[in-house]
Amino acid sequence: MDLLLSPPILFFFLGALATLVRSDLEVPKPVARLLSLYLLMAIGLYGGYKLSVGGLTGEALAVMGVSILASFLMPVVTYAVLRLKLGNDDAAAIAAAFGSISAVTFITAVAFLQESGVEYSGYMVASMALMESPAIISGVLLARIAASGGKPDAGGRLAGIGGLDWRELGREALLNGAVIVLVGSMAIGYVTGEKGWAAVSPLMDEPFKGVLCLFLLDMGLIAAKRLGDLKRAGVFLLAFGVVGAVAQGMVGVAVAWLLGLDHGDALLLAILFGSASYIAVPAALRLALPAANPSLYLPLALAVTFPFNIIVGIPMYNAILRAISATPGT
Amino acid sequence: MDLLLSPPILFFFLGALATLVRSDLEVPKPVARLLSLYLLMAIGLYGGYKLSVGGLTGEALAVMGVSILASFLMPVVTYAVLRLKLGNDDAAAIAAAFGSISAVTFITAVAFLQESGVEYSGYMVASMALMESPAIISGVLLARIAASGGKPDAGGRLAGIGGLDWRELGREALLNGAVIVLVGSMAIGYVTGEKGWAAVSPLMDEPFKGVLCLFLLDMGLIAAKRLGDLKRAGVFLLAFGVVGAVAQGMVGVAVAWLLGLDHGDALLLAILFGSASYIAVPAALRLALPAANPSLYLPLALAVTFPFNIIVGIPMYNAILRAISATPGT
Amino acid sequence: MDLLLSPPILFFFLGALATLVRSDLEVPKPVARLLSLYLLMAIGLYGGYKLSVGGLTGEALAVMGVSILASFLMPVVTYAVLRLKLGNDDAAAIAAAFGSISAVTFITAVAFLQESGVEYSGYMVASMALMESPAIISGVLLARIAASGGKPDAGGRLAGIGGLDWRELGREALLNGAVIVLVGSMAIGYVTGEKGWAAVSPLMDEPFKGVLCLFLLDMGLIAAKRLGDLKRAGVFLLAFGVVGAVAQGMVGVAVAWLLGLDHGDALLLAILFGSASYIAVPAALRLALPAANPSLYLPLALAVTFPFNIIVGIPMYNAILRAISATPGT
Amino acid sequence: MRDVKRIEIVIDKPHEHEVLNVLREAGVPGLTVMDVVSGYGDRGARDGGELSDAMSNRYLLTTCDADRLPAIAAAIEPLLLRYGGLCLISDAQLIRNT
Amino acid sequence: MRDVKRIEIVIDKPHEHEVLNVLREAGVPGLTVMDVVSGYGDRGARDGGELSDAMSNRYLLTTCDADRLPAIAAAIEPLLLRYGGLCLISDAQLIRNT
Amino acid sequence: MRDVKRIEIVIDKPHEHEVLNVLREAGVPGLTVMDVVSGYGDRGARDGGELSDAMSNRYLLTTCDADRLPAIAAAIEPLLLRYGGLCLISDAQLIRNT
Ligand SMILES: Nc1ncnc2c1ncn2[C@@H]1O[C@H](COP(=O)(O)O)[C@@H](O)[C@H]1O
Ligand SMILES: Nc1ncnc2c1ncn2[C@@H]1O[C@H](COP(=O)(O)O)[C@@H](O)[C@H]1O
Ligand SMILES: Nc1ncnc2c1ncn2[C@@H]1O[C@H](COP(=O)(O)O)[C@@H](O)[C@H]1O
Ligand code: NA
Ligand code: NA
Ligand code: NA
Repeated sequence: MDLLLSPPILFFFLGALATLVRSDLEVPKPVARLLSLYLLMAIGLYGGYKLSVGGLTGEALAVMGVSILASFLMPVVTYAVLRLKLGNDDAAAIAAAFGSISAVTFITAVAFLQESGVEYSGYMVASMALMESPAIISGVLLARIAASGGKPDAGGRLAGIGGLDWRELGREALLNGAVIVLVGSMAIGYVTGEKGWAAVSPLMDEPFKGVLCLFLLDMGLIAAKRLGDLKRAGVFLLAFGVVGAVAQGMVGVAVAWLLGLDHGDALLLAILFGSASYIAVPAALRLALPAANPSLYLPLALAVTFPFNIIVGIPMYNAILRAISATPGT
Repeated sequence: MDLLLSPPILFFFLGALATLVRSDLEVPKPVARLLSLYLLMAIGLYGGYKLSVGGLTGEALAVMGVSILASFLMPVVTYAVLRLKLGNDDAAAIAAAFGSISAVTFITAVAFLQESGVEYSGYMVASMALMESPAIISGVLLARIAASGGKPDAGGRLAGIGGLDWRELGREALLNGAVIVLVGSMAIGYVTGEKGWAAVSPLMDEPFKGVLCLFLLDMGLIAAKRLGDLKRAGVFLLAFGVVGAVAQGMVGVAVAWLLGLDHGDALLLAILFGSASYIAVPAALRLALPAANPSLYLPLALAVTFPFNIIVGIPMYNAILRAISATPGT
Repeated sequence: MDLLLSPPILFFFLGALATLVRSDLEVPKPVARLLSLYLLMAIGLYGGYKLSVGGLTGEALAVMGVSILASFLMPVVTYAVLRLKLGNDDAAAIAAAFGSISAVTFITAVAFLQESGVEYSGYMVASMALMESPAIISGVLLARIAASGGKPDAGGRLAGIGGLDWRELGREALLNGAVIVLVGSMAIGYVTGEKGWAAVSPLMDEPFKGVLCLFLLDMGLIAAKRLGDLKRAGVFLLAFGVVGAVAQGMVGVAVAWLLGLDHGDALLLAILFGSASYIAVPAALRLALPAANPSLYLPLALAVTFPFNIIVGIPMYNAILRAISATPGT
Repeated sequence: MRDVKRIEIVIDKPHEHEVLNVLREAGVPGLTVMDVVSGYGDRGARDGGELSDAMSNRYLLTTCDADRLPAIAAAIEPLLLRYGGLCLISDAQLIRNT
Repeated sequence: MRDVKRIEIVIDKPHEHEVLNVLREAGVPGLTVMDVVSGYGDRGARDGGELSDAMSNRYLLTTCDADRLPAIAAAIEPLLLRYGGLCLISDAQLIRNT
Repeated sequence: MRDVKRIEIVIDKPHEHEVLNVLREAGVPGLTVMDVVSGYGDRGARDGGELSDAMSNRYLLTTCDADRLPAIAAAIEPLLLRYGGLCLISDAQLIRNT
């Protein structure tokens, strides 16, 4: 309940309300861009700084490795499920969005942890950064292989990947602006360590939650505007936006349990697994999977899964993880 | 004199100067929008937080009630005065702008109080929020009733209000972006209280005066640009921009005295009564009173009354209120 | 090495990298404008405040006087050198850009000093402000005089300056937005002193380095985009962008030594002399020297001299000045 | 390539919504909205909407088949009469995916 | 004044790059790019790119001589077929410094 | 509906002021200014004005009656010759409140 009554979430509701009552309130595009740039830089710098303090331990490397793997493999399963009702490209695109992560959801979870006074590790930010891109590549490969009917192509290589421009795909998946800023800021935070963080924290740390309020106000405005698109999505897809997300989130809970992660890290892993990208992945997919309909995967991630996660998901995973860790014998 | 030498006011002068010497200095529109969004959120959150601490006392409710009433009734008087020289719609529109409030003027007065170390109550922010809209409704009703010649219409209802789309008028008056942000932020500040304020104050409190500098720089640029429009306004209207404003401000002084308000609250009430809206009300009036000429009411509020208030009005009401409270027997 | 590993410089590299790998990362124009407005206001306010504390000493006046002179005279020499290879207008324009200063380079040097714990004087900011414009006037006069072939005109006045619209030239050189904000903020910082600075420093002081990170990220994006323009510039001009800048910077070192400036002030003087304007001067030259090709002077200052200065120049002048002051007998 | 009528409209931003509704009802096949920095006309100067949308304009671009033009023009005209603004119609050829 | 063809294109921002390349290769003498606030067409609504460019448009304006039009139209058409968007061609007269 | 000439101009932002003055003196009945994100022409690439207006463009749209066109074109041409930029003229029909 604490989270629901925190300013960022309430500003999200305010934004959504403003759209629903058809207010003329709007956050200009360049401001939205500035706010998301700020949030990515801030979380990246902080994650890098914490990593520089905590070091690349075995646990860190394990979590980061598992995260990459999950981003790459989860789409295979969700694709299979989505193909029950959707065309090839749309299924692959949605699978990619859900295999990847939502940085804003992650950041909201971080704010939740901070308010609860719970610590988390720098490598969780690294895991977030590492999970952005593999799902894109995975989704594109799935779409390609399926389109080719699974038959190996002339060169004898794996089906459908013959003509693939790997270089271009890599560029679209890895060099997206959001990925660059996040990874770059983490690297800078790591390299400049304690001293660097001290220099930038008056901008990047203290005002963080206030900026999140501004950004979630805008997210509310935008997400509510996309609700209309969902009419065409159908009940199956809407259900997937919640059930599919939770299923992935529970995989995250399980993985966190297996790895013996602390509560904060476990919650963040659940949120990474269970969140879907509506910024970086759609931008990349327009190029990498032009035949997929952005009016499906974008509103689903933005107007269903994102609100679900920040309103229900975060406290839910929190409660589940608390319950698990309270169970004797774990 | 203190106020005149404070950075925000000096930046207003700098902006006006830049326009007058035809410098190419400009603050891009999205930045102006961000700054005013920030100021509304900041003052709203702070007001809500203070209200959550101070509680809804009898005094609070009295001031808020009187404020709503004043916003609704003052336009009736000013409309009558303005009709001496102006057409129906223009008189109603100007009456509405002056019955409503200028949030930036209020915020400048708040900064003045802070510098003087004088306290003020959270319910003054609530009063500001409550005064934005009634004047709009009042102005529209005045224009309607007058246009119908005061004759009751077919349905026997009050003259001219027969065909009125109340729902639409309510929407335009109450759901304006500025109103939504202000009221919403107040509600959020109220609900999240001490803890919420602690989370957002590094963005919403400390940098506040600096942001006000940036915004007033832009207000100077913009207000000076509107000076040209005033040529067509004529001496009567220019005089009204000052004399009418002061008259309303003195009503505020009187009401504050009757209610026995503390110095800070009294000053803010005078400024609320004596200021005129150039953001929320014009935006609403373009829809609610499309026949009124925005090139009259907007420049008057923006380029006459606003500069007058922040340069002369605030210190003047301050001095008057000090003199009154120094008078023996009060 | 310290500077290279500071967050602002690393964000410059990140931005340049993003452009070079053709990422879609971009900082919207209004945001770039806001950031540079902020930086100018912040450095201006701080300089003015420090000046109000330190007072206009003889040393202050001497440095300021020499700075104006340098801005006016250095272009005469560089113009002569540039004429070896360039046309009249282009030589004059580049001479003007290099005679003037780069505020962002200065600010980066200030951040470098702060990190090293070295003090600097408020009048160095004044010197920066004073150096912006004279070079523009100097460049225009050079172009005019040369174009007229050095022959005195009808009125017997100095060659080529006969038909000159001094008023217009003064306006273009002195009333440029960047100059207005810098000079105005300095004046406001000076007038409001200690109290004014206390009011604005939560915005203008503490977050400063963080904002510089954001701005240098964008500078990296933009500078790298301009690299293409340099192909047409030729080796002579590229060399001038470094060698000419260093030559001017060494003049600054010499002047600082002659005036016996402290280390911090000496470094800033070297950077002022050795940096070239890519914001204020180009904006003014498009009007004052329309025949000069902006695709030469702008990329040279932006994509050659600026990166050189923040990466190599600042630490280099720092080392030279340390070496000089360590020399016995000085 | 197909002959169409190119329609561009400048309208006060507060009334953009109404024009969009009218055009949508008139069945234009698509629409592009752009920002206006400033402008002037019979009703004086317009700004870029720095403080509010009250004095700012929007630019709309749309197309229609020649035979639909009279209906669309008739639908827009009353709005222009009431609110001011501008509507320019010209001939163009369309390349589209349909 | 010289008769030219005026070409305006609305294309999804992610594909702007490709259209620019095609136009450049087709040898258009110059080009102007403007921002699109919103729009809709066959493929639904487009936004102003608040979160990412994924659903936002760009507006391109260029010109060519009448005899170059067929080649340019042929170069653009496949892109519009693949990605959606709009291309309008009209007659204009050009005043230029050349 | 009335036949008019539609005039659109792309000019370096630093010189926008002069063009506006010329047009105003030439008596155009109204004008709409829009932002340019980027562009290129004979004088190389233009940007969106991130750092300063030095290398950025503006887009102006105006109209005039056919008989006023020669005077207006003559007034604009010298500016385009001096500063570069583009002026396109086409035929259009105007719907207005006047
Ligand atoms: N002749 C014109 N050419 C271009 N734009 C115009 C013209 N007339 C009006 N406008 C635009 O339409 C807006 C409203 O025009 P008006 O209703 O005449 O004040 C102006 O602010 C301009 O942006
Ligand atoms: N008839 C039209 N008139 C103006 N703009 C259009 C038109 N059709 C499409 N557009 C623009 O082109 C974009 C893509 O169109 P579409 O591919 O049909 O979805 C839309 O979002 C509009 O901005
Ligand atoms: N043929 C053209 N079509 C569209 N825009 C053009 C054209 N030529 C020039 N422009 C625009 O006008 C600006 C100046 O052109 P120029 O003077 O040729 O460099 C360019 O940056 C473009 O924005
Ligand atoms: Na995920
Ligand atoms: Na009032
Ligand atoms: Na210099």
